[in-house]
This record gives sequence, C-alpha cells and structure tokens, in this order.
Amino acid sequence: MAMFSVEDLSVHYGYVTALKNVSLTAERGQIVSIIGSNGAGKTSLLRTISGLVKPVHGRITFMDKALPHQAHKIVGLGIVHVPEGRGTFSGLTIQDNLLVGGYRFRGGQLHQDLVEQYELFPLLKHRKTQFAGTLSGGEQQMLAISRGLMSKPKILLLDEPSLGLAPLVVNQVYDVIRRIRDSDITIILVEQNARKALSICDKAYVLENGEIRATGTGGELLSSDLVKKAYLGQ
Amino acid sequence: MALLISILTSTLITLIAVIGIYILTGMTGLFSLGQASFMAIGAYTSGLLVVKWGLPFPLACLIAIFLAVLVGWIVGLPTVRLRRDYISLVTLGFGEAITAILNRATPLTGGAAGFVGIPPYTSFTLVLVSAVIIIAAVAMFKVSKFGRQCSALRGDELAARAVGINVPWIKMTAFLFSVAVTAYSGCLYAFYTTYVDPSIFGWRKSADWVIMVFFGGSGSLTGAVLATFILSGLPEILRFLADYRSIFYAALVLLIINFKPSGLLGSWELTPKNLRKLARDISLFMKKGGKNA
Amino acid sequence: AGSKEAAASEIVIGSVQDITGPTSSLGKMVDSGARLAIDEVNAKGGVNGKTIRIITYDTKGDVNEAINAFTRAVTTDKVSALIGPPVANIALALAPISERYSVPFLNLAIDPKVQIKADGTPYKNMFGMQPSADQQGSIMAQYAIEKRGFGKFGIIYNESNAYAVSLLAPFVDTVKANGKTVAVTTSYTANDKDFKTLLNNILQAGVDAIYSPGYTQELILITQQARAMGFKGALIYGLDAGPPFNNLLGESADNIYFINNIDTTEPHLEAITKSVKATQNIDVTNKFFLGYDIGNILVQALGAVGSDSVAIRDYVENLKGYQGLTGVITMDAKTHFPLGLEMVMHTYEGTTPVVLERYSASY
Amino acid sequence: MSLQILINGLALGSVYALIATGFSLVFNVLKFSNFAYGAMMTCGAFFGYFLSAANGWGLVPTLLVAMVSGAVLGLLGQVIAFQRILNNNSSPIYFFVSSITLGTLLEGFVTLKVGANFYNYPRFFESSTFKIGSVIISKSDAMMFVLSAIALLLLAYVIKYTRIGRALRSVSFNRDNASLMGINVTMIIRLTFMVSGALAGLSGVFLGINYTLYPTLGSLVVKGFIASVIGGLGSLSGAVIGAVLLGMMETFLIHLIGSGYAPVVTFLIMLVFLLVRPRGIAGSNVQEKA
Amino acid sequence: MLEITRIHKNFGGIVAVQDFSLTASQGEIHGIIGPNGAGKTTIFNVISGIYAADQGTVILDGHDITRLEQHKIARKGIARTFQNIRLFKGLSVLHNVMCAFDSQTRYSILGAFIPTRLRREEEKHGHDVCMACLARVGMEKYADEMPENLPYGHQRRLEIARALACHPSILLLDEPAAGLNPTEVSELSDLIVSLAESKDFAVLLIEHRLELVMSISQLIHVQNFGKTIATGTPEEVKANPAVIEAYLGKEE
Ligand SMILES: Nc1ncnc2c1ncn2[C@@H]1O[C@H](COP(=O)(O)OP(=O)(O)OP(=O)(O)O)[C@@H](O)[C@H]1O
Ligand SMILES: Nc1ncnc2c1ncn2[C@@H]1O[C@H](COP(=O)(O)OP(=O)(O)OP(=O)(O)O)[C@@H](O)[C@H]1O
Ligand SMILES: [Mg+2]
Ligand SMILES: [Mg+2]
Repeated sequence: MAMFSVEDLSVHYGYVTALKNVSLTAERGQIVSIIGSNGAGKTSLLRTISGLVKPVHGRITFMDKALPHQAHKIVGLGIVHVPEGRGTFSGLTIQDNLLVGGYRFRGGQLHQDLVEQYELFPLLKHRKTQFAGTLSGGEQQMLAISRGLMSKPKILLLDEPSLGLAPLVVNQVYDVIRRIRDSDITIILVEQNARKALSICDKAYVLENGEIRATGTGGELLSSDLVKKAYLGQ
Repeated sequence: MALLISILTSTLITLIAVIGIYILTGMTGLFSLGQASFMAIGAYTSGLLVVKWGLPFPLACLIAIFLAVLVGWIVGLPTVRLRRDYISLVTLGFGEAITAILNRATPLTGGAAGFVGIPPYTSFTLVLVSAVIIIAAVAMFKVSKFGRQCSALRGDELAARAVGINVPWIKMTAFLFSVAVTAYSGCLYAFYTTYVDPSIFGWRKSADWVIMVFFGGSGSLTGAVLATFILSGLPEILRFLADYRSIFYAALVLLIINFKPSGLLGSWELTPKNLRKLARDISLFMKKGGKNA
Repeated sequence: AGSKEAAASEIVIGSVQDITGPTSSLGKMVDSGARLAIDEVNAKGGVNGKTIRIITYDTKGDVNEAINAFTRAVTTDKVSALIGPPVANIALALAPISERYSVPFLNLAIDPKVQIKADGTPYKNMFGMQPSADQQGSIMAQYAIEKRGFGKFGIIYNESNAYAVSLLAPFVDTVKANGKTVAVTTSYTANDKDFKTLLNNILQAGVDAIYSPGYTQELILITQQARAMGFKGALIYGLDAGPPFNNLLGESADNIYFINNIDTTEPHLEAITKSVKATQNIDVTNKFFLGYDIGNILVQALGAVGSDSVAIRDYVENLKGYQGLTGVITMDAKTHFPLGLEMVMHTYEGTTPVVLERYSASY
Repeated sequence: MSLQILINGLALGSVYALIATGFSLVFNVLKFSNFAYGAMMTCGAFFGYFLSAANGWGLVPTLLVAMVSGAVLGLLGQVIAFQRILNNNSSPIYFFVSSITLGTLLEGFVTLKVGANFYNYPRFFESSTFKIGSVIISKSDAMMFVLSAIALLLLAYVIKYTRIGRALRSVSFNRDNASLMGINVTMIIRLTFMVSGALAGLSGVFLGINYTLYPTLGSLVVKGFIASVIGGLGSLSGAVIGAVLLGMMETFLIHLIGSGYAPVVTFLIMLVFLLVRPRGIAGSNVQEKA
Repeated sequence: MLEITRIHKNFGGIVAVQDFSLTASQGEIHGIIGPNGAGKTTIFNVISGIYAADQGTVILDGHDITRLEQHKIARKGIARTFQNIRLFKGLSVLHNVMCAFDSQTRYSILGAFIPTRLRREEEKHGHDVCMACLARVGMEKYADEMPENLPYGHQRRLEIARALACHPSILLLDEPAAGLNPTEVSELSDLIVSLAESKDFAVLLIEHRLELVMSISQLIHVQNFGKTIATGTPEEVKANPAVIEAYLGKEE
C-alpha cells in the first residue's frame, strides 16, 4: 500500500461540487504534481487533505492509517499545507510567523530551525521584525513556504508556490523543492505553471471540473495532447 | 381591539426605528449603540416644541429630525474615517451623554421624572402610513446607487475607494439617513405614549433593534420587518412565562443566529420577481409531492 | 388564558407592577402584599359570594410595556380596578392614558405630578395611597431641624431617579423656610457607584447631616463610603432605608434617620412579617404593607359598591377613616392623596430599628 | 486634597482597567466587542458570593471560586453562543449580536435566581481603609489596583513572548491558517474565553465588594468599552491606560462640575481625541497594504 | 496622458520606491517588472492614492493628482486591480461593476428615494455600460452570480471589468496573470491588447509572467530595490545583463 493515498474523495460546497471521486497516491520522497485550470478543485483537494474542508465521502490514509478529522491533528502527523494566497499572519512579525510555524516544537530545537530557515531565505532574516502584512507579495510567499518547513513536514502540500514570484525566485523555490524532496519529504504540488510542475515531478494528475482526467509521469503528460492544448498553451 | 391597535402602534413605531438600524447595519455594516439617543432627541425636541412653544406637530417633527441629523453629523464626523468598530463605541458614549443631558436639563426636559403632558397626536393611521412610506423609501434607497455603494464598502473599503466611492461620505449619508428615520420614530413615540423619560433610551434598546435586524436576515429589509413583528410581538405573547420571558427570548435569538446565521430570510427580499419565483417553486413542489403520494 | 365564562362568580382586579427589571423588588413586594389581602378574603368566601381574582401585569420597568399592560387590563381583561406601582415613571406615563378609561388606579407614586394634572386638578382615576413626596420631604426636614437641631445640610441624590428627585425640593424648601442652610447639593446618576468624590465635596463643607433620598442599594453604598471616609455625622434617608437596609449594610447603622410608612416594631406587623417569611419565604418591606392596605381597600370597596369600576372610583375618592396597617386613610378628593396619614421617623441602634416620632402628614 | 482625588481617580481607573483587560482580550483574538462580558462579571460575582462568601469563606477563596466559575462560564458561553459561528466562519458582526444575546440570557438567569434583590459581600478586612498621610485609601481599591496591574503584566508577557501567546495572536489573524500550523484553534479560543471569564470573575468580586451585588452590576462594562476606545481598540495596554485615564478624568470632572454633566464632557473629550489621534493612545498604525 | 516624476516612498527604514518616473499615453502598454519587494505595487499604491508619496508628482492630463483623496483620483480616471483580489462580497457580479460606474451617474440624493425619470434613465444607462464592460472581458453570462463563488480566473476578469467601468484613462493591472494557467494567460494577453487597442486608456502592467509582459508591452521598466535599473523595449530589457542578474536569471 502507498504511503499516502486518497480514495474516492468527494467534496461539495452547498450546491457546488468541487471534487468527484478523486483518488491519488504518493510515495515517500516523491513529488506529485496536480495541474488543472481555474476552479478545477486543486485547492479544494489540498484543503480536504489538511482537514480544513470536510469531504462528503472518501478516505485519506497516511502510513495505512486514516487521517484524523481536525486540521491541527493532521499537522501533528507531519502533513503540512502551505496555503494558496500565502495566508501569512499579517499583524505578526516575520519571526513570529516562523515561530508559529514551529508551534509543534519548543525550546532550543525551535531556534535551531529558525536559524536554518534564515539561511535558506536570508531576506527574511534582514526583515525579521517587519509585519508580514506589509511584505511584498513575493516576500510573503517565501515566508509562507519557510513557515511551512518550520513544521518539519513528512508530506508538504504546496498550493501554487510560484504564484507572484519573480522568475529568478521561482527557480530558487524549485531548487528548494528539489532539496526538500531529497531529504525524503513527499511533496504534493499544485501549480498553474504546468510546464515547471510537470518537469520536476515524479508523477502528475490532471484535474478537471473536480475529476481526475489523466495521470502519468511528468514526461508522459508533458507530451500528451490533452495537456499541451489545455495547459501549456500550445 | 384597543389593545390590538395599541400593540400594533407601538410595534410599528419600533419597526420604524429598526428600519433606521437596517440602513446602517444591514446595508452598510456599521453599528450604532447610541441609536436610541437619536430617538430621544426626536422625542424630546418635538415634544418640547409642541408643548412649550406651541408649534404645529408636523413642523415640530421636521425640526426635531433636522436637529437629530445635525447632532448625528457631529458624532459621525470623527468616526466615518475610522475602522468600523469605532462608530458603535462612540455612539455608545454619545448615548450616555444624551441621557446625562436629559436628566440634568430639568427645566426643559423634566429630568428623571420625565416629560409629561405631550398631546396624543400619534394615531394608528399616521404610524401605518409613515411606516409604509419609510419602508418604500428605504427599499428605493437600497436599489439605488447609494444603496449599492453602502453594500460595496461593507464588502471592502479599500477597493471601494479605489473605484471612486467616497467612503466617508457614503458612511455619513447612511448614518444620517438612519438617524433621521430613528428620530422620526422618536417623534411618533413621544406623541403616542404622551410621556417620555431618559431611562427609555438606553443602549440596550439600540442593541435590541440590531438583534431584530439580524434575526430577520442582515441583508433583508423584508426580514427586518418580519423580525420586528415577531420579536416585539413575542414578549406580549409570552407574558405567561413571567420571569422566564427574557430567557426564552434570548435563547430563541441565540438559536436562530447559531443555526441559521443568515437570519430568517438571509438576503431574500419580497419583490414581485422573487414572489413569482417562490410561487413557481411551491407549485413545482406540490406537483412533485402529488406524484409521490 | 382567562376563563371569561366564569366571570359571573368572579371579580377581576389588575396589578400593574415591575415584576422584572431594575425596580422589580419594589413591584413584587406591592404585588405580594395585595395578593395576601385578596387571598385572605377569598379564603373567607370572597365578597358577596364572589371570589376576587388578581392578575399581575409585568411592566418590565418599561413605559411602552406598561401602556400595553394597562390597555390589556382595562380593555381585554376588563378589570374592575387596578393596583399601580410605587415607581413614578411608570405611573407618570399611565396617568394621561388612565384618563381615557374609567378604571381607578390605586398607586404608590409619591410624586404629586402622578395624581395631579398641570392645571391643579387631579386625574380622575389616579389615587396615591401614601403621603406625597411634598409631605415626606418636609417631615424629614422638620424632624432634622426641630428634634436634632441640625442647621447645615449636604445633599446627595440620584438625579436619574424620579422618586429621589421628587423628594429633593420639599426638603430643601423646608430647610430654607426654617432659616437653615443647604451647604452642598450634589447629584449622581444610575450608573454611578463611586460616590467618594461627591461625598468629599460635601465633607469639605463640614455639614451636620447628609440628606439622601434614593433606593436602598445606593443608600448602602453612600453609608459605607461616607463612613469609610470618616464622616461621623447624621445621615437622613427616605423610605428605602427601612429594613432590610440594616441587615444588608453589613456594618452598624448608627446615626441614620429615616422615614417609614409603618412602625416596624409594632407587634402585629412583626407577626405578619414572621408569618410571611415562614409561608412564602419573603422578607417583607414597607411596600408589602402598602400593597396589603390597597388590596383591602379594594375589597372593602367591592363589598360596598360591587364590581362597577366607576362606583369603585367614587368610593375610593370618598374613602374616610380606613384603618389600615400603614395608618388611617382618608382620601383628599382635591389632591387624590391621603389626608392626615401618619409617617414614622426611625433610627437604628446598631442594626435594630428604633421608633422616634410620629408625624401626621398634612398636605 | 487634590491628592485624595488623584487616588480616588486611580482607584476608579483600576476598576475600569480590570474590566477593560478581560474585554479587550477577546477583542484581540476574535475582533469583536464581547457585550456578554458585563453579565459574566455579574455571574462571577454571584458565584463568588453564593458558593463562597455566603459560607463564610475569606477573600482569597472567594476570588478563586469566582475566577474558576467565571472561567467555566466563559467556556460554556463559547460553546453555546460562539462555537457554531466560529465553525461557520461568519463575520464578527454575528459574534457581536450573539454576545449581546448571551448577556441577556445570563442576566436573565441571575435575575431568576436573585430577583432584583441585592446582596452585600461580608467584610473581608478589619477596617476597609488605611491612611497614608492625610490620604484615605480603600483596601479593596488598593488590592484591585495591584491585581489588575499583575493581571495585565502577566497577560502582556504571555501574549507577547510565549508559544501560547503567539498561537493566540495568529488565531486572531486567520483561524484556518492557524490550524494549518498545528494549532488547536478551538482550544485556543476556549482558553481565551476562559481567561477572559476568570478576569470577569475577578472584577466581579471587586465590583461586588465596592458596589454591592445586583443583577445589572455588569452594566459598568460600558466604561470598559469607552476606555478601550480611548486607549486604541484592540490594544491591551492601550485599554488599561485608557481605563486609568478615564477613571481619573471622571473623578476630576465630578469634583469640578459634579456628576451630572461628566458623561457629556467625557464624550466630548473622546470625540476630540478621536479627531486628533484616531488610533488611540497605544493603538499602532499599520497602514493597510493593497 | 500620465506623467509621473521622481516619486519616492519610504517605510521606516525601507526605501520602497526611489526616483521613479514614467510617461504614458493612450493606447500604450507599459510593463513594470522587477524582483519581489522591488516596489512595484508601491508605485501603484502611490499613483492611486493609497499611500501618499514622500516626494514627486503624479500628473494626469495636466492636473496634479498626487495629493488627492483616493476616490477623487479614481474619479479622475485612474482605475486599478489588486494583487490580492479584492471584490465586494455580498454584491452580484453586475453590481460589483456598477459600483465602479456609480460615481459617474448623475442622479442626486433625491433620486435615492424617489424613482425619478433621471434615475431610471441613469440606472438603465449604467446597467448597459456595465454589461458592456462585462462583455468585454467575456463575463456577461455570470452577471447575476456571486463573485465569491467564481473561480479565480473569472474573479481576475471581473476585477478588470470593474476597473473598466471607472472609465479610466489609466488602467493599472497588478499581476493580472497570477494564478492563471498558460492557456488562460494567452487569453488574458489577447484581452489586454484588445483593450489597449481601443485607445481609450494607457495600461500599466505589473507582472512576473514573462510570456505575458514581454509579448504585449511597448516599454518595460525594470525596478530593483526601489530604483529603476533599466527601461526599454522587451528585447532590450531581456538582453540587459543587469536585468538578467537581478531578475530574469539564466534560462534553464
Ligand atoms: N467556499 C466556497 N464556497 C463555494 N464554492 C467554492 C468555495 N471554494 C471553492 N468553491 C468552488 O469550488 C470549485 C473548486 O475551487 P478550487 O478553489 O478548489 O479550485 P482551484 O483548482 O484551486 O482553482 P484556482 O486555480 O483558481 O486556485 C470552484 O468552482 C469554486 O468556485
Ligand atoms: N505599509 C508598508 N509598511 C512597511 N513596508 C512596506 C509597506 N508596504 C510595502 N512595504 C515594503 O516595501 C517594499 C516594496 O513592496 P511592494 O509591495 O511594492 O513590492 P512589489 O514590487 O510589488 O513586490 P511583489 O512582486 O513581490 O509583489 C517591500 O520590501 C515591502 O516589504
Ligand atoms: Mg486554487
Ligand atoms: Mg506587488
């Protein structure tokens, strides 16, 4: 059985159906990409996995155990979600944002982690007392990723991490993602930037109108007609 | 019959005040906990003008409303540019101040003993006609550009400014409109009870009105009307509960807010279009039900 | 849910009182007193073979509610007579409305404005059943000046309380008429609970006595704070310093003088107090006895003239020499206040009430 | 003599400060004015009276009982009136309405139990005042001053520097994202209500000692609201500074012009204050960024 | 015609914008690019009056608008979209757009209460104009939907429609392509080009999606640490080593 699997998941918002019988799996140290157009349900999928949205039916398992229902317990298992639109705590300083990210840990360990993050994103260190709400869009994105890493994830759910980032930084972020993967962390990556996402991943799913339309390795999908036409703008 | 008329009259006066709150809270998303003080200004001013200076009732009402709007403007001035929480707390302080003045200015207001001898000019017909006209005016306002702008700034003030909405001005307009309506309800009130005293106009009264707006559905004028009838009729119906009356009332409101957060009607309005839709839905439902049976 | 069919064998009277809200302790007391009177009569077979039913209408201390309650009582429930509240605001609001009907309204408001119109004639249905504020205020001043020899007074009163306000002018007028002085007059409002600064202003003036008409709770705070600030002089209070004030104060109530409708030390009143405590677990106050007297006056009226409300009104207007627990009641048709009803000045020794003087209230 | 007035003002200010602290705590986290706070104080005071003081227990047990029952009540209130609104992610407006209603409900229960009667705490001290020079200071005022200072400093420290405090602040900005950090948001919010309830109990007892016990004791909370406007909405230390200022201002006004027009002047000062310094004394001015 | 001369903006110690100047006229598309935190959004915030400039002037059609209140600036013809979408919740899609048109509607407060003829005509006119704005971004069939239920891409389009209803002479677009997939980006670039072709207004465009900004801008301003490090056509900029180092990075 896969380390992480989603089976037959459906989600509704009132009358709107966001997800219909979605299934996917991920293994340790894999990058799994999910691509799809706007409103396909990518964010909803991640929000369901992390416990923010309750599914109508379906099963999510991690290491052969069903996930608990509350978001904070799911984080406790090491499934960490970096939300779309950054979601930094606007009135907290950068440092406090990071420390909240490491909420599960305390003491010296926490400060060690903080130092690590500052090494990864030096910009954050220079600005550590600035309120997150006044950061530029891209700076907030870095903070959000960094804050997610403070939770020491086993599975990292990234929702459009390259959103609003300068090209140079996008490359940096993807480097970071690779590095994270290399440290045996599983990454579920939701991206609009299909080319980038597909070129980095081990496995990818195409989501359309809440349903899985196609699946395969990154390379397979990059060359599929469906993906080319709809997501690569070719 | 006399009882019914008496209850209906006082309910309709409350209704007018609640509509004042609806403009402010339901449409613009602002709170005033001193709204009852504007009712007091309306009541005392019109009463004084008629009793002490012998002005005709309609003129007295007009002057009273004008005065209330003027005072409202001063109260609103520092708050319309601030975060919306401020207006609720500033008006709260204003309420305390008005009560103090009414208690103190004994030669004019009669102080705590109240102001007696107001002639009973408020008839049921007058109140009914006023309520209908005011509801119509507010309904018109809601679908005008001003009403739209009120809703817009409730959604996002910064974006509202960025599309050219003069946010402080719209806030002030909504506030003063609601003040005028509330002050008028005060005039009606004074000439209905023929007696007013300062303790009538505390912040709890304003809070009660806010609750009524929410009970009915914060976005719905129809809801506000419905809720006023239910909630101000309720205590009269619940008389047999005696001491448990206020507990029952509070529990009911809590239930609605918790389990139907959008209130009774949400933002549904009684318009010909919606009514036709409702009728269609009902007939469809009946047909289906018929088939199943 | 009244059974109107049974009306033939039943007479209905109403009691419009603050049963909930800030003044409910007063309203409930009057209501229980009246109920005791009615229950006693019903237990003996009622009047002329009919039982009396008393309906209580809660005003919640709200004028609007009171108007609805009043209207309900006189139009829907068709009561023969009404017992009114001891709270001036409610009675003031109901006075002009009572004029539209012909149901007598026996209340306990002491403010003359409740019973008497601006033109000096009484409202036809309103009757005050205890001495007016004018009478009570001047009695307290007379006592303080004549029996205690005080010459310099400080006053602290609740300006948002109609009852307290009505007791202010008569006291001051009497003091001035006797050539004495009121050195400082200060006021507070319902929300004020900290009187130290106000009292400070009074104490600075070095007064013989502080006069404070107000509700029990305020009197307790004023006593505690004045004593804590080292004031050793006399405190002169109104009706609401009567028991259970002494038990609630939590310290010695020495050197406090107050006016009361009754002599609390009279044996048969004490007996009633005990029995009510035993049967209903109520600590009665003077309002209870006032309510009891009104109840009995109505019973007597019903017995004499039947259940017609106009006849009852006339009967009450001409009431003479009724021997009640609060004294001998003779209605003055000109003022609709009782003539010559006695008031009793009290003080406390420690926490025990002591009777000082009886005054016959002349208007 | 003006020293005496200053002391009286400080005493009144510390009553207001204690009220304002518990009230702004909830405001900080959930961004709404908890209008049930007044009723919570009343309940706390009555619990302290009936469960402890009436049994002849001393001040400290009474305070503890009131605080514990205040905390329990805070928790209950959260479950009854706010939990569902939280779950639905409704706007703060709903909390506001719910809190007013909860207040009415609690007050209703108190009235049911005690009627409009009032009670008096027994004397906890041999003498209720002490003197420094010519200045008379009431013991309960002094205790209140000290306790509210301690409560405030403790809270400020916890909120600013501890893990729980950071969690609390993050919850105040975005509940969903806070839960993504592994924070048990419901627990944090309940904790907030419990602490605020405990403070309500504490203030309740002191209000009771100073002003006797009665069902609408909590209406003094209005002063807490006004204080927090003067201090800057949402700022805890601002609320306290505002409260002390308000207490002193009122006392001076009462001394100078009497109690009658004091609220009017207070209100005018508040208006002018808002015009001149809209963010209050300690409110920070974070510019909104688009 | 928009003339921005030497604007500065500091936040405490941070210099967000330094010495920024730009001139744009109807029909032009200007791109503004630069690393994160370079001060691009701040430039928009200064132009639209959310922040007051520390120095410098913004002149629109000969009028100095630097220190006007926000809503007045908007009424003078500066319309914008936001980096983080800001729509009016609780108003339908059409009403979102109409709000932006309302300040141009002529009926007075009297018309708020009485359905005067002027009001009816103006409302009708506004309705038509706003439907046309929606149609220009291809959103007319969603007119009665609630914006919060729309997918992201549609919300972006709605923001543009709302800005169009302000009858702008300058349109400020802050990262309009963020969150769109490549297909949608190419639709968006067609849309922006077609808007610019109408010659009604100039477009200033902040964007990190190079496929969009490089293909449609006539002139590109590159910002770094608040300063303009390069200005030129897309080709010039792409070849500029300073820009490559600070922003573009080497192509992989
Ligand atoms: N809270 C909500 N209430 C109602 N509908 C919602 C809600 N959240 C999302 N939806 C709807 O569910 C569908 C899926 O939305 P979701 O945000 O998961 O899409 P997405 O793939 O992440 O899109 P994007 O690329 O724009 O982020 C959309 O139709 C959206 O409108
Ligand atoms: N209100 C503010 N207070 C303090 N600093 C601010 C404020 N607004 C912006 N800044 C700072 O100014 C700098 C410029 O921010 P701006 O938002 O303009 O960047 P940007 O170029 O739009 O970046 P991005 O491409 O990431 O959106 C950033 O470093 C940001 O942290
Ligand atoms: Mg998404
Ligand atoms: Mg930006």
